[in-house]
Amino acid sequence: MASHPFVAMNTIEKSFNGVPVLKKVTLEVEKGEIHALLGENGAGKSTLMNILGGVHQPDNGQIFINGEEVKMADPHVSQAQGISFIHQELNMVGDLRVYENMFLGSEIRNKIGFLNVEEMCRQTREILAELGVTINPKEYVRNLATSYKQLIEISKALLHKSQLIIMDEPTTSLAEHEVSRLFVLMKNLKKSGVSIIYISHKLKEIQEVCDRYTVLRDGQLVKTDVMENENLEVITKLMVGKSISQERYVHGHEFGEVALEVEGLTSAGLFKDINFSVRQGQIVGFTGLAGDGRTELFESLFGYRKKYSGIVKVKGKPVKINHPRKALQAGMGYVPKDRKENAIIKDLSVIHNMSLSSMGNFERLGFIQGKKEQQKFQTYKEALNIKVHNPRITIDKLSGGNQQKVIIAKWLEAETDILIFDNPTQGIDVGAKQEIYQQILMLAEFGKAIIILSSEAPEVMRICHDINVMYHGEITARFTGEEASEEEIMHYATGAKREGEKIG
Amino acid sequence: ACGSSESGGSGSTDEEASGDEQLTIGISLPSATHGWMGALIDSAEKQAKALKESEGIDYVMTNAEDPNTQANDVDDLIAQEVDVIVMLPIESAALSPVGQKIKDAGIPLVIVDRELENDAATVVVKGDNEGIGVNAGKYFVEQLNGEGKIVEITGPPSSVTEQRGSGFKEAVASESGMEIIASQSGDFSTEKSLEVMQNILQANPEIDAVFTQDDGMALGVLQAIKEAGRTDIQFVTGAGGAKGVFEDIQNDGLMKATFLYSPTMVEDAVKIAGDIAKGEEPAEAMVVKEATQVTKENVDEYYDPESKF
Amino acid sequence: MKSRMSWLWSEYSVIIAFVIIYIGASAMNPRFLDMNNQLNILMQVSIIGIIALGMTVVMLSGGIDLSVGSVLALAGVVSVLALNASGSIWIGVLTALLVGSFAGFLNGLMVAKGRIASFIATLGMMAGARSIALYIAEGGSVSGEVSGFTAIANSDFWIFDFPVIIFFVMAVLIYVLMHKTRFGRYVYALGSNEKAAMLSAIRVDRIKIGVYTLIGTLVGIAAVIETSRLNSISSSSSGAQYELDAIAAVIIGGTRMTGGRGKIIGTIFGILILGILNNMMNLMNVSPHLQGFVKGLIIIIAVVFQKRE
Amino acid sequence: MKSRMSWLWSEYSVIIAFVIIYIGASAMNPRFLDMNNQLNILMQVSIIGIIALGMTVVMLSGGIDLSVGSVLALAGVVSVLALNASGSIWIGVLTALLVGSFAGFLNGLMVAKGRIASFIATLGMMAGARSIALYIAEGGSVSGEVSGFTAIANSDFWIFDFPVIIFFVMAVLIYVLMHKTRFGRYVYALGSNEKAAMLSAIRVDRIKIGVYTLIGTLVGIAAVIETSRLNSISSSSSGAQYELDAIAAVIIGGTRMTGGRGKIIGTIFGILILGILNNMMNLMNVSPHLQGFVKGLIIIIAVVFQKRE
Ligand SMILES: Nc1ncnc2c1ncn2[C@@H]1O[C@H](COP(=O)(O)OP(=O)(O)OP(=O)(O)O)[C@@H](O)[C@H]1O
Ligand SMILES: Nc1ncnc2c1ncn2[C@@H]1O[C@H](COP(=O)(O)OP(=O)(O)OP(=O)(O)O)[C@@H](O)[C@H]1O
Ligand SMILES: [Mg+2]
Ligand SMILES: [Mg+2]
Repeated sequence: MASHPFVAMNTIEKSFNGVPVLKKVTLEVEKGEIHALLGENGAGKSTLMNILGGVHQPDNGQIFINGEEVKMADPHVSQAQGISFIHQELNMVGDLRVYENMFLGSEIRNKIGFLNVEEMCRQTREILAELGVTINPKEYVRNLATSYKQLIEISKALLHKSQLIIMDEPTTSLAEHEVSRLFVLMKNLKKSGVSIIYISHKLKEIQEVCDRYTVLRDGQLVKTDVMENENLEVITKLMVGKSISQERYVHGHEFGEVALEVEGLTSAGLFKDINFSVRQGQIVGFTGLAGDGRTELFESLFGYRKKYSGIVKVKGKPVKINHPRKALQAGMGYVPKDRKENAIIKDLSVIHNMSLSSMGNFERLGFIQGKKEQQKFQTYKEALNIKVHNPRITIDKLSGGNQQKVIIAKWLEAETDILIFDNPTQGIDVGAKQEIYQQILMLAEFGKAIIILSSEAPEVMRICHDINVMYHGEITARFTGEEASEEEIMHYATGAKREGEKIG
Repeated sequence: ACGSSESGGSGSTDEEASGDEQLTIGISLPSATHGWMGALIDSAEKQAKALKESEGIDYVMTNAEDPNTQANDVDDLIAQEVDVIVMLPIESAALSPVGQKIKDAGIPLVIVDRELENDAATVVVKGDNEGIGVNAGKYFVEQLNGEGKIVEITGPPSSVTEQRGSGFKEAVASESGMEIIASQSGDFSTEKSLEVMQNILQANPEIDAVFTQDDGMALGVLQAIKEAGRTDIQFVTGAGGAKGVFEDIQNDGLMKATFLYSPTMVEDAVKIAGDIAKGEEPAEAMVVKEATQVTKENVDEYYDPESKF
Repeated sequence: MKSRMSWLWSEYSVIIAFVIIYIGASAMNPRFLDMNNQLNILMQVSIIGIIALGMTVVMLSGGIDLSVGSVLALAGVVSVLALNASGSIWIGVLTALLVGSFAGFLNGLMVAKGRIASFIATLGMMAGARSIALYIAEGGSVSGEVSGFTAIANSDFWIFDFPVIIFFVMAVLIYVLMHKTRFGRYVYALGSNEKAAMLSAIRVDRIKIGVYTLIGTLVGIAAVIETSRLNSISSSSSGAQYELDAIAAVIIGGTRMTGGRGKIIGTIFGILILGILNNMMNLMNVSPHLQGFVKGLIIIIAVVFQKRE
Repeated sequence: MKSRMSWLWSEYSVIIAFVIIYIGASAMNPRFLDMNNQLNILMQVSIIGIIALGMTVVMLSGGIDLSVGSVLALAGVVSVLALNASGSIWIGVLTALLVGSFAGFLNGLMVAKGRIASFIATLGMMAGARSIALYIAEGGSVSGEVSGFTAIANSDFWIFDFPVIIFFVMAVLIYVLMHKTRFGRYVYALGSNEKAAMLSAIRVDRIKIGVYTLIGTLVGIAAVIETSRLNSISSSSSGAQYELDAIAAVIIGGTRMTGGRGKIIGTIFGILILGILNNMMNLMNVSPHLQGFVKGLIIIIAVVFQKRE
């Protein structure tokens, strides 16, 4: 073919603070194709896309659009070239309304230059309907669940009528049905000639929608090929250098005493009459759709939210938890979701993030022992395979997956008997995911009680002994890990079925 | 009392106005940003309280940071239909139209400290800012025999500072041997003056005398000289009439003279206002508090151990 | 109904605080409700009110402007000089606007291009503008010499003073700007999440420069009113601490310190609360030394009443 | 090597700015390098320096404290009264510390439990504390009557004045507190991401209260030094605008306005830069009218030099 690819990035090089992140990477995307960009956490995917989107400048290399060289000096230039970018980190303006976010930077105005609110709302409603979402366009974004924010980010990119859409992990907090709607949309876009670069750690998705793929490893191009007939095992191996099993992990082993017992927990408008218990060594999952209230439930249990009623017993003793500190003292740890907002302290170093919840372990006579912190971090670095050159840099310099591992290390260090993980593998590559699962299993074998919240049914099916399904703030079904099927879970999660008597 | 006021009982339900005539003095002063003003405000309030007890004359007192706020305060006083207003204008020029407004409202006006540019005032009770500078200048020429290196510590930029400074400069300029080698602001603050004087001492190995525009600042200057152990400086003068300065003069300290500018001048103004409120004609339209030179000879006449200033 | 109330409360708690204070003031002093007094209050808040409108925009964008008082003094001084030199009122007014907006523009440049924290950039401007004003006016005040200039601030329109009308018109203009144009939208976006705004291809720098230029222009307008009201402006005291009153009004009005959230309407009620407080303290004759205490306390109570996040 | 330099630059650009200013000052005035002058500068910055240490902690936690100057005046006034009443120096000192830390504790309560923006809470405290100080001292100043009290600030240790030693000791203590104890770690965490800090089981409220109580205590210490230095404190002018100098020092020192990032070392150099500036302007006899301009300009230049994010 004589014609040029729509986008060509040639021998792109980039380093941060002297550390090379991209080494002569080349990427070509044809018109009307969906191109998967794959790689471990920290492989350089987002960085490559940030260069294409004008957020970062490459140290070396060129970018061609339709065969013409373009210098992506800032996001403005990139957008003018017909490129939309859905960033990995959500970039919503919380204090603006949905439609205001949607049209931010490209408002529709009437003849005298005033904003045309009605028209913008209409178009917002339209585009959201295509994704199967009904949100009031005038709702403030800060009041929405993360999944909605992500859908709005996607819609915003769709609105621009771009020729290329970069989607950097767009589905991390989407539920199954939302993802499938998105895929339908992507396929339609493809038909109308729009190209998409798709980054995700969910390989099943990749196989479903992508035409070609490119794998990066440690900033180097490993392979570019067509997706068709390619085996997932092979791709995984390209990414992480070893094969990963997709089997169910959890084995039955003896559970200990009841570690956490919850009776009749209710909070107006968020959840009601929640009953469950977790034994030592048991892994209990909670799943459901966005807005089912499971996050609020466990934020309340952990003392972050104070307005709730009901009985909470830890090891049989009733406890009154009204602050996370009390929860920690009672023996609970909590790895929250949305790590950027809730978990990482971006101005603290990696080591200091690790030690934050258990300073007592590192103190002597009231003073912090820096050496001890460092040694301890070294053990976690090896145990959890945390990729970081220098643990004294601030945590925001790490890739998302590695940040998550540091947060897990933080709670391991706190040595609580009960550990709650909310979306623990959000945005984490398959290799790291497996490592995290193994850690969780090991913790269970040590006798810790584990609770996992996830909107991905397959995830809870793989690692949980027991699975609770939530719908509108209530537990509507309870399965054992073996008997659960994705289909069944979906029925309960969407409210199509409920199992009142079994839950009590 | 308020004979010219025609709005006697204009539907207002004010019980004081409807009953037997309650006399009220309105007082509008700057806010207490330095010692002298703090003392003045206090004197005014004490005098007003005394009048309230002895004569049953009520008072309303306001403080402002800037001319516009003071204009607002005066508006409030006029709206309250006070019988007489005592005002210390933050800036003469700016408050002159305000004075006119008071006059137009038919309210007698007693001005303290700084004159207005028009004839709105019924009575003026003022110190002599320019006199402070002139008298100090004369004193310097006399003591130094027309020759010497002088340091000036001024107040923060304002018309008071301007007047005291220009009076001093004029008087000193009469002798060609007199030289002002440094002129820095001590912000009417003891601590700031201490610091500024330390630095000036550093820059100038030879100083004959120091003129300060305020007694509070003079105390800081004394401390700086003491700490530096300098012996070349023959004397320091102040202005105002603060207790601490009088004591230093009495004890033969470095402080040799100060020039009266007492915050108690406001007491006279309030008393006069009380008389006007009662319907008496003021005895004189202009009461000038001389910038009397206080030295070792006459300090005991003015020293008051109970003074707050 | 209940949710209606709670919405009203969360969005407009400052109005409720205002109503409570208003009722309290009426109960405490019958003179408060006097029509004249009410009009006085409006007049008194108009200058700071105009500045507070601009401050709202700046604070919504996530910044702060400490230089407003000093810039007001500088714009006033320069414009009076231009007025006297040219004899033309228009030139005087235009000069004030130009000086104000140029100072604002410089602030904007420092914040947007120099990446200096707005607190420090405008602190520098605060010191610098005051300094230049003092230098030009030699520390004193300057007075207008062109008849007719005082008419700007001292005329009425029906029962309202002209400054009140200007304040009202400005409030409407800024309201429209913030809620009906994309400039306003971008200011909110920038204050709420600067990175997201930038990634939406908004030219964040221009918006910032615009915001500071806007407040500078409003300060220029305020300078015209202030100068014309008293036909003079003081280089040392005019505008002193206006920034604190303006910021207090904005925060009482419910705007978040860090930007992104807040309303013009809130600020208007915030400034009215401050105006009523000052007025009441003058009416009630609170001891001058204690006025700061009372004012501080009520501001804090008004803020506590507001919705917490 | 190159990366070493750029690291130094990014972490310690304030030190480089300091060195440049220091060299510039030496070149402009030979007296600057005089040992006495150097010691003077240290002495002059010690009071604001102690306050700036506390301000660094407050600003690292994401807050601000505008009340430091007023609380200093209040603590000074009350402690002198206690000193005179009891005749015991220890009781005087203890009173200052107690008043300071109690005022700080109240600030902390308002910010942590009342959820009031620190700007407004401490603005209220600023008005309130000044007000009470003026009320207690009746607008004037109060002087110590116990011999030996002045020794606190006026003794030396080797070549260093005692206040300089106190400043140094405090700097080391605060450094250790911020970098070697969990309190410090929590302050950084809180300033960087309050929600994440809370979800890490940190008692955010207590840390906030602690932070404001700490700065209050430091202000109490500063009050002792200030009062002891001149054996008196003025309820009206002492501590005026200290907050601006302290905040300027912190920001020049590279601490981020929104918290989470910054260093004690930076603040120390920030305060030294300010001290050198004031010293140089006095040494060079810069017109008081222009000092604000020069100071504002150099602060802005020093900040521009810093690393941008
Ligand atoms: N602004 C930055 N400063 C310094 N280092 C950075 C910066 N951004 C990214 N890096 C580093 O570059 C490498 C690549 O990061 P990048 O975000 O591109 O990874 P990724 O492939 O998108 O990973 P993930 O799947 O976790 O999103 C990582 O080691 C990261 O630490
Ligand atoms: N601060 C808030 N104010 C008002 N409503 C909120 C707030 N936070 C969450 N909600 C609402 O509560 C509901 C639950 O949201 P949440 O984010 O907890 O869902 P979730 O179960 O964790 O789902 P997922 O993790 O899949 O996004 C949503 O309807 C959301 O809009
Ligand atoms: Mg990425
Ligand atoms: Mg990721």
